[in-house]
Amino acid sequence: MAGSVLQTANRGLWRSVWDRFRVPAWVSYVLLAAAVGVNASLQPYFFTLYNIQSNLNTFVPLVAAAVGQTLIILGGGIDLSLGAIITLVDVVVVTLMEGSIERVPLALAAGLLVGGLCGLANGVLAAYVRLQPIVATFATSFIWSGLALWIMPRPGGSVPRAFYRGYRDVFLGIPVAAWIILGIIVLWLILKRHRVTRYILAVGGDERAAYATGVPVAKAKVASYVLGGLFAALAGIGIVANTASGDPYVGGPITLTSITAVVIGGTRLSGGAGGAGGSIAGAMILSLVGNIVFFANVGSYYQELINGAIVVAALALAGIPSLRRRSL
Amino acid sequence: MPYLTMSGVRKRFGGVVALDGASFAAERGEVHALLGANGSGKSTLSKVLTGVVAPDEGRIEIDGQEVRIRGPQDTRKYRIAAVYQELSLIPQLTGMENILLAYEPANSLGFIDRKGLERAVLEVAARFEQALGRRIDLHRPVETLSPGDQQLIEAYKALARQPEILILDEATASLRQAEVEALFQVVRELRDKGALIIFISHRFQEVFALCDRATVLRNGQTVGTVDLAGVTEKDLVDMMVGRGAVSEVREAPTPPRDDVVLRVRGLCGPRLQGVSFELRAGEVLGLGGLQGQGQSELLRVLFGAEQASAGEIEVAGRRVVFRHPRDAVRHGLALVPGNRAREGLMLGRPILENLTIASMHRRRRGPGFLSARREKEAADGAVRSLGIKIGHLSGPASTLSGGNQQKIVVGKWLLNKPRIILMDDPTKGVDVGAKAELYRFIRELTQEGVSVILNSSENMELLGLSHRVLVMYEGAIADVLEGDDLNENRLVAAAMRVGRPA
Amino acid sequence: MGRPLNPVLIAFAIAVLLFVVGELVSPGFAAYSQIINVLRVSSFLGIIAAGQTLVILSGGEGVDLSVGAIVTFGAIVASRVIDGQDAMVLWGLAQALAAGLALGAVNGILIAYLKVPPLIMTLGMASVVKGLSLVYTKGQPSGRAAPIMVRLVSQETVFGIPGILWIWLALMVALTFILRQTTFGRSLYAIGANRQAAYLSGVPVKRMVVAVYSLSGLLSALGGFFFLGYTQSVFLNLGDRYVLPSVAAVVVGGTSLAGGAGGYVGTVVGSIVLTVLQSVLVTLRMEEAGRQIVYGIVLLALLAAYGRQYRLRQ
Amino acid sequence: AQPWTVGISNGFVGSEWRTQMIENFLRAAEEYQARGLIDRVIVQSADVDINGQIQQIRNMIAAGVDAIIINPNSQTALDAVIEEAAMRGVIVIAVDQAVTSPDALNVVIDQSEWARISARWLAEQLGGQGNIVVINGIAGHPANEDRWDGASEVFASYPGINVLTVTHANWDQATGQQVMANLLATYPNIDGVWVQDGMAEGALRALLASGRPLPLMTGEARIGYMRLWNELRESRGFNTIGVVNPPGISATGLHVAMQLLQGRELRPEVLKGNTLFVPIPYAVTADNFEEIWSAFADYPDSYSLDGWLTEEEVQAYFK
Ligand SMILES: Nc1ncnc2c1ncn2[C@@H]1O[C@H](COP(=O)(O)OP(=O)(O)OP(=O)(O)O)[C@@H](O)[C@H]1O
Ligand SMILES: Nc1ncnc2c1ncn2[C@@H]1O[C@H](COP(=O)(O)OP(=O)(O)OP(=O)(O)O)[C@@H](O)[C@H]1O
Ligand SMILES: [Mg+2]
Ligand SMILES: [Mg+2]
Repeated sequence: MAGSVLQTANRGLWRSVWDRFRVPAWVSYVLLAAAVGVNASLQPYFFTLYNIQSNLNTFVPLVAAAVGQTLIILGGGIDLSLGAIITLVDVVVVTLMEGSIERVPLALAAGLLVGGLCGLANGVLAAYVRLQPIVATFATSFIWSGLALWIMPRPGGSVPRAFYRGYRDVFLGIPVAAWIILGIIVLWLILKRHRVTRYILAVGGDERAAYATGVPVAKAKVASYVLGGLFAALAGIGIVANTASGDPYVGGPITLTSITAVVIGGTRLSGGAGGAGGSIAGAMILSLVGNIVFFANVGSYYQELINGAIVVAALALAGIPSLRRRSL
Repeated sequence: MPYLTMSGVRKRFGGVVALDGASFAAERGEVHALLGANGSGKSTLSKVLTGVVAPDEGRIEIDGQEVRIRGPQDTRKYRIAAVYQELSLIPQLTGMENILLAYEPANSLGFIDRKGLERAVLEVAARFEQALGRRIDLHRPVETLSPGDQQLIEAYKALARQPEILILDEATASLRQAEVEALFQVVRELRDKGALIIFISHRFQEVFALCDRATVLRNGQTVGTVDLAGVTEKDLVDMMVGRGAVSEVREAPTPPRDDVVLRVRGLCGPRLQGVSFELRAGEVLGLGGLQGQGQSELLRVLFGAEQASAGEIEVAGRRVVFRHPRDAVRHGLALVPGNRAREGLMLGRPILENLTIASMHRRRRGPGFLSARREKEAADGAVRSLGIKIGHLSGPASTLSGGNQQKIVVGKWLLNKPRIILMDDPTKGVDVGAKAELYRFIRELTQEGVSVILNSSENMELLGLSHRVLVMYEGAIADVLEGDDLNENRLVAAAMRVGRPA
Repeated sequence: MGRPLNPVLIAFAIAVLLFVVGELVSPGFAAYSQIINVLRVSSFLGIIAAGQTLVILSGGEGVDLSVGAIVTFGAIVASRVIDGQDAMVLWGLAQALAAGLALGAVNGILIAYLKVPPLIMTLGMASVVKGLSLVYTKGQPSGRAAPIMVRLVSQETVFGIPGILWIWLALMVALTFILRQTTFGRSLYAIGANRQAAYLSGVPVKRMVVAVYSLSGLLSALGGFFFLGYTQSVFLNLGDRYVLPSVAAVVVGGTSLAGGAGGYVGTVVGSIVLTVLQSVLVTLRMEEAGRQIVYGIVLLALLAAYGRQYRLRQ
Repeated sequence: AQPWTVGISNGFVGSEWRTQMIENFLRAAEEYQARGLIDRVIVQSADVDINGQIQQIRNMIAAGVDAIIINPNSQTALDAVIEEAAMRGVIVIAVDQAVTSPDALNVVIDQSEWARISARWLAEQLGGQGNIVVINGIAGHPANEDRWDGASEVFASYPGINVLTVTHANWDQATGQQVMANLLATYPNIDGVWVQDGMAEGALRALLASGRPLPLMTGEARIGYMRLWNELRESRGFNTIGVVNPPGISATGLHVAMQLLQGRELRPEVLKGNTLFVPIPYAVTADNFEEIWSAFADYPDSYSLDGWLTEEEVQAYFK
């Protein structure tokens, strides 16, 4: 029977006609520029050091989470437990720091390890146990948040002052948070040149074809979740620096926001196409929308509505260029 | 001792026995054809060799050593590569990225050596480009390439793996004549260097042109291996399907009636430039020319699946505008699309639903209620009249062989009693037996006054079935062949625009 | 390996098993009245997950994350209109359903015609609807359920079964019939299994997509209406609890997230499984952290029992 | 500089209590506006995560507020941004939920004491004897933990009170209803239910649906609950308690902020660390029910009984 054995392979192809929603990456940069423009015009002191710094400080966790989510989505997966991983990392890092600067390296290493291990578990469930990622990670999210609650039954812990002050500092005239975001971008650029990213893209593009080609599919999937978990750990560490404390509920809402950022940034939810650059822009756009609503003086009952409406409108607008490229 | 031996290979997919103790043996330095009807197990046998399919039983020896292939990653060691029937390209990746996927040159940390990759890819591409006389853009995502170019990239990909054993599973299905030649040239070079090439095709001309020996499969078992120098096409067909069932393409078609059922004037659209023609009742109108000259687009526009930018369509004397295939269906049109898995079938759904989906509105009661009994009767009718071989109507369509799947795609329209059937390469990848049945069927339909527009990549099929052939070139009708002009020379000449000012 | 077991049957067996475990842990858990109670609570999830089932069946990465917000909005509308008066129940129901339908239609239109990915579209819609609820109520929802709604949910009828369960049963029968024996159902499976083939067979793909999301909105509002009969008063995060569980119920019931395969009976069983599991966990004397971990692990075990995907090597 | 700009940051809009809190704040601010002490009022009220609330606060700082009233999403996670605010001379008042930051002033009721009042009532009404079940809010949430600390301490002091189990219903009415139904199935002999806030109405509905005699239970001072209470106290002899947890705390917080802006200093003895505990207004019990109900019967169900300190009352805390 022609076409049946790799039949699912064809899904990847026909999707290209029908289901293709991919914001071209440049659209997200344009949107980002627009968001910055609108924000700056509404906000008198937008370009002051404090303001830029404080914005960047809040961007870091979502940016890192969005990059992690991007890698997972590129590989054809999705991680609904990302926020719970972030929480767990937050709690572990703060608990281990015990407020002493000497323990910071240990705590950060442990945080990365925890993030990586959670990612590993998710990856094994998706790749080897072959569960549907969206529900498997929904289930693991309970496990990670349960663990977080177990480790830190109520918010607290203390973070050395030097650590969170350092995060708010300026280094060589550029805010530390900006350095971190630059670091994340560089990390992505390095990863992009690595075989593993190519394999992740191949698996997300067409799993069966990738397998038939000799790509180590399961390993690539696991790698995508482990990398995702590591970036989630970075996000968790960013939150520790931003909040200077631990909280067993801190990460939850980041999960869905990170997915939105990824899509606004031009990565296709079905995997295989896109990149982290757009997601970083997407994360910033989402954060800036909050600012815009703030500085536009929207009445308090309308804030939620306007916020949501802007996001939906941005998605719809961003999607229009892709409508024109419908043919094969 | 042959270079490659496979013996006692068994594979069962759920209830379907794909391979039933098949065996295969071939030497280095030969092109060995693997033949058989649809569903006889050719692709499965190939996939056992490339590790995609895990056999239930069987033994593989290469160079006298028993080998275990636990997955496609293992084939690297034995230098086995394949052009898969369904292609194995990653749509979003570029040609450059696809061709050496999983074989990228990289440093010890795993970072890809881009320069080295590019060099290696261009080297392979160069071997084709000479024979092809043109180059394919390797920096575009392959999904944006034409099906033919995708198939070529798949071939580049297999070649780039520097195989000792190369499998070509219907690797020519989407290729034009010149491209087939180019592929053959490269394959011959490879053979001359001592590689073993396994060639799977339903086109006998190609088999005889390229191969030295052939092994024939039937129902998952090996019927035998023959030297192609000593056999005829008919001998092979007998081996494949048992005695008797030979196609009778060249039987004079019944003449069409006079009434025009479809009139097209100045149709422009995606890849179409002012197409005009008339179609009469009971007529088979062929669409010829090189593949990719707008034939498929014409069918899609006629069917409302793509919008025309200019021009008029009249069905049975009335001007129509189809915004959706549903509109075309209401006017008695049907489309048998070119890629059945992608466009024709819902593989995971039951055969019954696949057969009834296009006509269920005819049988609905009230606000869309369907009677299970009447749906089943309808489906049974189609199965009977087309001689579709199925297990049970409630089994998923994916369990059927290619030929039977194709019959489902045709059968679903018959239930709708169409007046005009648009067929886009309906016998692509279909075996001789099924082809013959389809031809017979087209005849029967036209005798009842149904008209057919047939796009086909096989010239003999086109010539044998059509009353007239419209030869298309760059979206326009370049020539109309009828009567004595309906012969292969004229057809090829018209397609290549020989003897005409360009 | 033999034939794969029917996921609906496995899920059903697991529901029974959970009741047995519950009974062992705390006697009385599997008493008839408690079973009825668990079923009653499942019914709200089940009704909301009915729309989710349709959306997921329709394929194209279909998922509706706005169900929770629409449940709340439907309940808010119904409660304000009805305000405790039996006479206003139908009018309130009609308005709630109309609101749900309209919101769902917006989802559908943007997904079908502007190709916004469903997950993101409905997520955005959730915050828009939440905002609408705030604007509509000025943050203070008013009104309450009518006595007849309360009786429907709570009062026992034949065999001690409350009216809501009969309604749920009727919904199950009706939806199963629609899925199997109508052109709508056939078209739905068709677009879920292969949109392009469906389109080329004359199925109006986009209209189906719009219809499916509209129905999901409608069923969410219906769920909100019944849930109002249970809680009797509304609050602003009434429906939030249903968003991801509605997806989980569909998947636990054996419907594939890829679309085109599955059915509503599975979702019914899936809703029951998730609800019993929650109930069993409440009765366990355990720290909240432990409950969450157990919930996650049991869910994973369940999915591993039958929610596994194809092997790459065939 | 005078006139001042004040802001309120509320990171959760899912409850009516929060709406009432915002309204109280605005009403109090209007008076100051009329007197020319405040020129601009900024309200940030949306469902945001902790990061989002940090962003809200930073935006207010950037917009040049002089004082911020915060209902914090976390006890600890805002500490760093509060420090930023303090460094820029912004006065930060946390209401409803205390924060650990030494740079903020917490203006809150004592949640432990709030819980002790109803726990004590329950234990007394039971005569110090009996089995109770507990339905708490969100595990790990500081207010919840403070409350449970207070209540469990009370129950521990009554040896005859046996806590059968502690469950969590996330301060959600419907979850409270479901949890109560499950508890009823598991424990045949429940004498008392200790439950907080909106979950009480849900638990009560589950109790009613069970058809069993109503046990003693704690409740809340909200009109919806009181309406049920009013119906049941005669027909079923239902007895309960609602301790006011005032949304007006935001207004009290604003008054405190205004005093601070005007340069006045708190008397050190009213502070406990950086926290100013304001008195819990009152509790509704069978004794005063009738009187209160007659005054509030016309309010919407979502209205919480309220209370706040006036400007004069607040001034009493200052030097
Ligand atoms: N993945 C699969 N699942 C179920 N059945 C399968 C699968 N792959 C192949 N089959 C069945 O195995 C048999 C052999 O199929 P195979 O694809 O090897 O045939 P083929 O000789 O390549 O046919 P064709 O000429 O149509 O390509 C067919 O009956 C087919 O239906
Ligand atoms: N397989 C396909 N190939 C090309 N175009 C397609 C395909 N599927 C859908 N389209 C495009 O989508 C359009 C709408 O088709 P669809 O069946 O989805 O719409 P519909 O439900 O009839 O919508 P409407 O309500 O607008 O009529 C078609 O006009 C067609 O251009
Ligand atoms: Mg084949
Ligand atoms: Mg249409």
